[in-house]
Amino acid sequence: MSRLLREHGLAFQDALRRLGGQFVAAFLNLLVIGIALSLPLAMYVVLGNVSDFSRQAAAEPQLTLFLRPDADATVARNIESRLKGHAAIGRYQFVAKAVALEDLKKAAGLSGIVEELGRNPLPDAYVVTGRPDGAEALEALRSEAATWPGVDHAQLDTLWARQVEAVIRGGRTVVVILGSLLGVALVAITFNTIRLQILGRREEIEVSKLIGATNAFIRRPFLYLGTLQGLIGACIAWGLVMFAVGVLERELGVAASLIAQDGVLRRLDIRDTIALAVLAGGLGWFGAWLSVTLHLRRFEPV
Amino acid sequence: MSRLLREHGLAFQDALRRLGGQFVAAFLNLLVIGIALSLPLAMYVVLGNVSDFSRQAAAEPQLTLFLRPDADATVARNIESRLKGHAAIGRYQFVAKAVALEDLKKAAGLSGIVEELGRNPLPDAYVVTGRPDGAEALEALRSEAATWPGVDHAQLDTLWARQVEAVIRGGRTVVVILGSLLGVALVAITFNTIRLQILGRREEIEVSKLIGATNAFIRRPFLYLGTLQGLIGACIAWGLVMFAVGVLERELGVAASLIAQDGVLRRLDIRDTIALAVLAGGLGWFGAWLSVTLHLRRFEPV
Amino acid sequence: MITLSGVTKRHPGGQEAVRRLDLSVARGEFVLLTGHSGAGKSTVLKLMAGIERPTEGTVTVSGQDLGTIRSGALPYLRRNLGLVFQDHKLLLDRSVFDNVALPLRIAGFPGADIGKRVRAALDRVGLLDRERGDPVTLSGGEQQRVCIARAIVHRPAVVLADEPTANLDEAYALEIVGLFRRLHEVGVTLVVSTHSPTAFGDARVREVALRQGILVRSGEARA
Amino acid sequence: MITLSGVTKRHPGGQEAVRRLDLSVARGEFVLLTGHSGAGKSTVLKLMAGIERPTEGTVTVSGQDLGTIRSGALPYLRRNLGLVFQDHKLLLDRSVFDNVALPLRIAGFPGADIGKRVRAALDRVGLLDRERGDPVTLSGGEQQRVCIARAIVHRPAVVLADEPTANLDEAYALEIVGLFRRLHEVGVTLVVSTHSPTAFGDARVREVALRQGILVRSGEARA
Ligand SMILES: Nc1ncnc2c1ncn2[C@@H]1O[C@H](COP(=O)(O)OP(=O)(O)OP(=O)(O)O)[C@@H](O)[C@H]1O
Ligand SMILES: Nc1ncnc2c1ncn2[C@@H]1O[C@H](COP(=O)(O)OP(=O)(O)OP(=O)(O)O)[C@@H](O)[C@H]1O
Ligand SMILES: [Mg+2]
Ligand SMILES: [Mg+2]
Repeated sequence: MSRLLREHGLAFQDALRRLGGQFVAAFLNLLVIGIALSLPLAMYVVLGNVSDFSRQAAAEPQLTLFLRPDADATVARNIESRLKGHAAIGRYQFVAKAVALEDLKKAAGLSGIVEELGRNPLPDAYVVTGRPDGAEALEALRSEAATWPGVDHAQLDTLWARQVEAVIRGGRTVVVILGSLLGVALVAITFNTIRLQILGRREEIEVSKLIGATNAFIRRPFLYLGTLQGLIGACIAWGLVMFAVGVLERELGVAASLIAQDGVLRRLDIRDTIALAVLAGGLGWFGAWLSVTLHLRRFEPV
Repeated sequence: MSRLLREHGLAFQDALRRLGGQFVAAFLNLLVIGIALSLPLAMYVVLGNVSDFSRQAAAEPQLTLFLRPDADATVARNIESRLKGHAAIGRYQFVAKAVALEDLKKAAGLSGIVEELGRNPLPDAYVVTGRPDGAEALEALRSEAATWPGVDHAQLDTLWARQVEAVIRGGRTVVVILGSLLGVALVAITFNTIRLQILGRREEIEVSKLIGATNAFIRRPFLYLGTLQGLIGACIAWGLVMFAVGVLERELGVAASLIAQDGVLRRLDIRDTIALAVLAGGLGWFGAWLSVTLHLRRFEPV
Repeated sequence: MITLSGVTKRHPGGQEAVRRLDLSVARGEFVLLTGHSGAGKSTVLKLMAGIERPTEGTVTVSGQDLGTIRSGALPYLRRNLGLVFQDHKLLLDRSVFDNVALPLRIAGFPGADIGKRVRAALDRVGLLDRERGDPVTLSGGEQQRVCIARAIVHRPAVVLADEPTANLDEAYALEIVGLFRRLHEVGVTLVVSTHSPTAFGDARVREVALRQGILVRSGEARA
Repeated sequence: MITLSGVTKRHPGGQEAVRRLDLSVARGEFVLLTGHSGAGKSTVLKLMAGIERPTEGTVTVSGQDLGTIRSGALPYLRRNLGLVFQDHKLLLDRSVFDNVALPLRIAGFPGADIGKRVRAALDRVGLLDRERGDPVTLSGGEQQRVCIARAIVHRPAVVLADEPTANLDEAYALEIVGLFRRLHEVGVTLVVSTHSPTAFGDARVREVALRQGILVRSGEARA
């Protein structure tokens, strides 16, 4: 047991020495891995912010039920109870005609007009917000609600909702494509690095095998090296993304508060960070394993 | 002359052989370069599309001049002539009160109200669109126009315009950061590849120098290799981006026509393609040159 | 200890480096392999170390048939061998000390032991003062002696040495021969190839001569 | 042709490989460098080829002082040398043919010439049938002969050979000596190190003996 520990310790030291020994090259390599990782990570963060935004804004389609001018409180209560039980609904809000008029007054250039109206021509209304991605359910609710007593007409802002959904779906597709591409890139970079390390240590591997080294002994430092590369790359990516979000937030200024209500963009939390480390370390290990397995065959049967 | 040509030909063949000889590794390497290049390229294309969109939509801030209800054609003509000479203006449009009423009727849930109005309470208006990025000039125009005879009040949608501008500026910052990072990554990848090639061919370089090879002779295949890698990487990036734009366009569906008026997203044209090839080839050459220059020193004074 | 029976080694190119060879080396024997350049001396040594596999016939070392041995067991068998390669196979990117320490590190010796044993081995080949040096800073003959030190540092039961004196002048060659004799005296089995057998001439050494892969002369076994 | 005057080579480690050496090799001479292992033979040859630079003193080849030569001119000077290295320095990732062709490719010979010359050189060392082979498939002695072929393929005016017969049995060593004699007869200048000078013993050869970096004996110049 203690001997196995010692051998792992030595292999780990060997991997570290190898990283440190060729400092410039190792640094460049880690930079490339870090950049490769930072891109889907950045996309992930951006998408997180956008979907926060869209969830609170447009991705939730809205249905407005305009009540008949003659609708009284009983009718309103009746409609309200129907809405309460409905699965498609995220939340709803009653907008009294007086409130609607105030809103209209605030709208651009209409204050004069409203005053000229003399009386309030607007109806009471219910504004219903659907669940995210619940556009179809809301569509069904529209047809249903149009027949409810007291409802004048029901208006759905479907097209806009669908478009925003499509944009987000497109964004997800891009993240999936990008993530896969860069996952492949990470494995490829590790594979190549380890391959070239193996070629550069051809003689050492050959001689070691000739004088009694087991395959596990030869493999070990390379696997540590691959994993380490992935992990350090992940650290770099983490730093780059955190930095970029900071820069972006500052650049956006006021606009940032459009996206996030308090003007603070979403960052990577502890769970994201752990997932990133596990993924990057794992991919690095995998690239190294693939490389070692494929290339050590060449040294058979020696 | 013919001998120099022959030597260049041989060096080029050598570079090709080296790429082809280690097919899997070379392929992975090129894939990584391609992916690295495709990202700022994709951002470039996305920004191109977004700025098309923003140019035609929101990045051009709008100023609305509402005329007094009593304004007649003379007053309107007077205002129009003032607008014509103004530098801040991209274009302007006269919206007659009748047209504005029709628009209002079409707006959500207001048709009933408009009919109840009996008469048209809306004023005539001029809608002025500023030049792109000309928000400040338009702001100045607002203060000025508010004092013109016949103008009731002038309303500027500045905040929104500024926010969109900030978003676009943020996007440009991201592209610059990303482009620089990935330019560095490309140089780093080439540097490393060539470095490892040099290490893998240590003996060959050493022996060649010992039996009379000049530095230029030794350098040449590596420079070709770096340039070739950059160029092939550029081809891969080009293909990836064209493919991704296609996928995105299909995914976006209706929404694509929100961004591009005809529903066809902007792609890479011939000038973009040439610029990409020159840049990628150049960066590849530079990475190789750096690597060769730094690492061949080790072989001195042998 | 080592038995080759009916061994033929044919290379992909069609060359027969060794042809129907029967040879048996007893425990504690000192065998000298001689023959012209290309006679098959190195091939015989590689067959004994499991570096080459015979095209026909069987090779047995310490009772284990190298043709059927589990590939996981081969490393442990090799740790009982000490190999001197004709082309040295020193690692140029590490010090003389680390080169000689390699078999000990691979076998998992603890750090304290390693230093002592490496210095003892370097002392036996007269290179103790060069332990911190780089192999490239050594002359051809010095490199060869480092290679010999690496082969004996872990006190193997069997030493297989391929032309260990090729780069040495007569005085050094005699020293190495003396070293091999002392190993022989403490019971180590030795198989050594050479193209200058006179330096080894001794009653306790058995000479095996090859010509074009065929055994042409074999002294009597003397354990 | 080659002149060393007052040459000392001290290595960073503090070793003096060569001490205040005066040696002059005339055009067309055949000089044999002898001495024990570590005497400085390889160092002298490396100094002559500009591979090592002297700590003190000057080395002149074909009238050019290697201490002050433009680094751009050194490659062209080297194309007139044929070098046999003690550690062979064959490229293991290409065929025997390509190894021998290397000096011609570097000097920019046209393709048609290369084939003819390479085959002629391989023929002279008796390895014409192995031209498609890999250096690793060759025995130690065969590799050494490939190295000699590479050194003479471009018909250099000077051949510097470091222990070219170390891995060869007597018969082959004599063949190589014969080859060097024929080169000598057509006017090539030769400097050859060896630890078995008897094989070269000949009236036309001048022996230069080193001991611990110091010239201890130098035959008379015989052009
Ligand atoms: N992998 C191989 N492929 C083809 N031929 C080979 C291979 N290995 C060895 N040979 C040939 O087999 C023959 C015997 O080689 P070996 O190395 O055993 O000779 P040797 O007796 O050690 O010679 P030397 O004294 O020159 O080292 C040689 O002709 C060699 O070229
Ligand atoms: N780069 C170096 N650094 C330190 N010492 C060196 C270096 N190169 C050579 N030496 C030492 O200089 C001495 C002479 O070396 P050289 O290679 O010239 O000997 P040699 O006569 O060729 O010996 P051999 O017959 O063993 O090849 C040796 O002791 C060697 O260890
Ligand atoms: Mg041999
Ligand atoms: Mg020497």
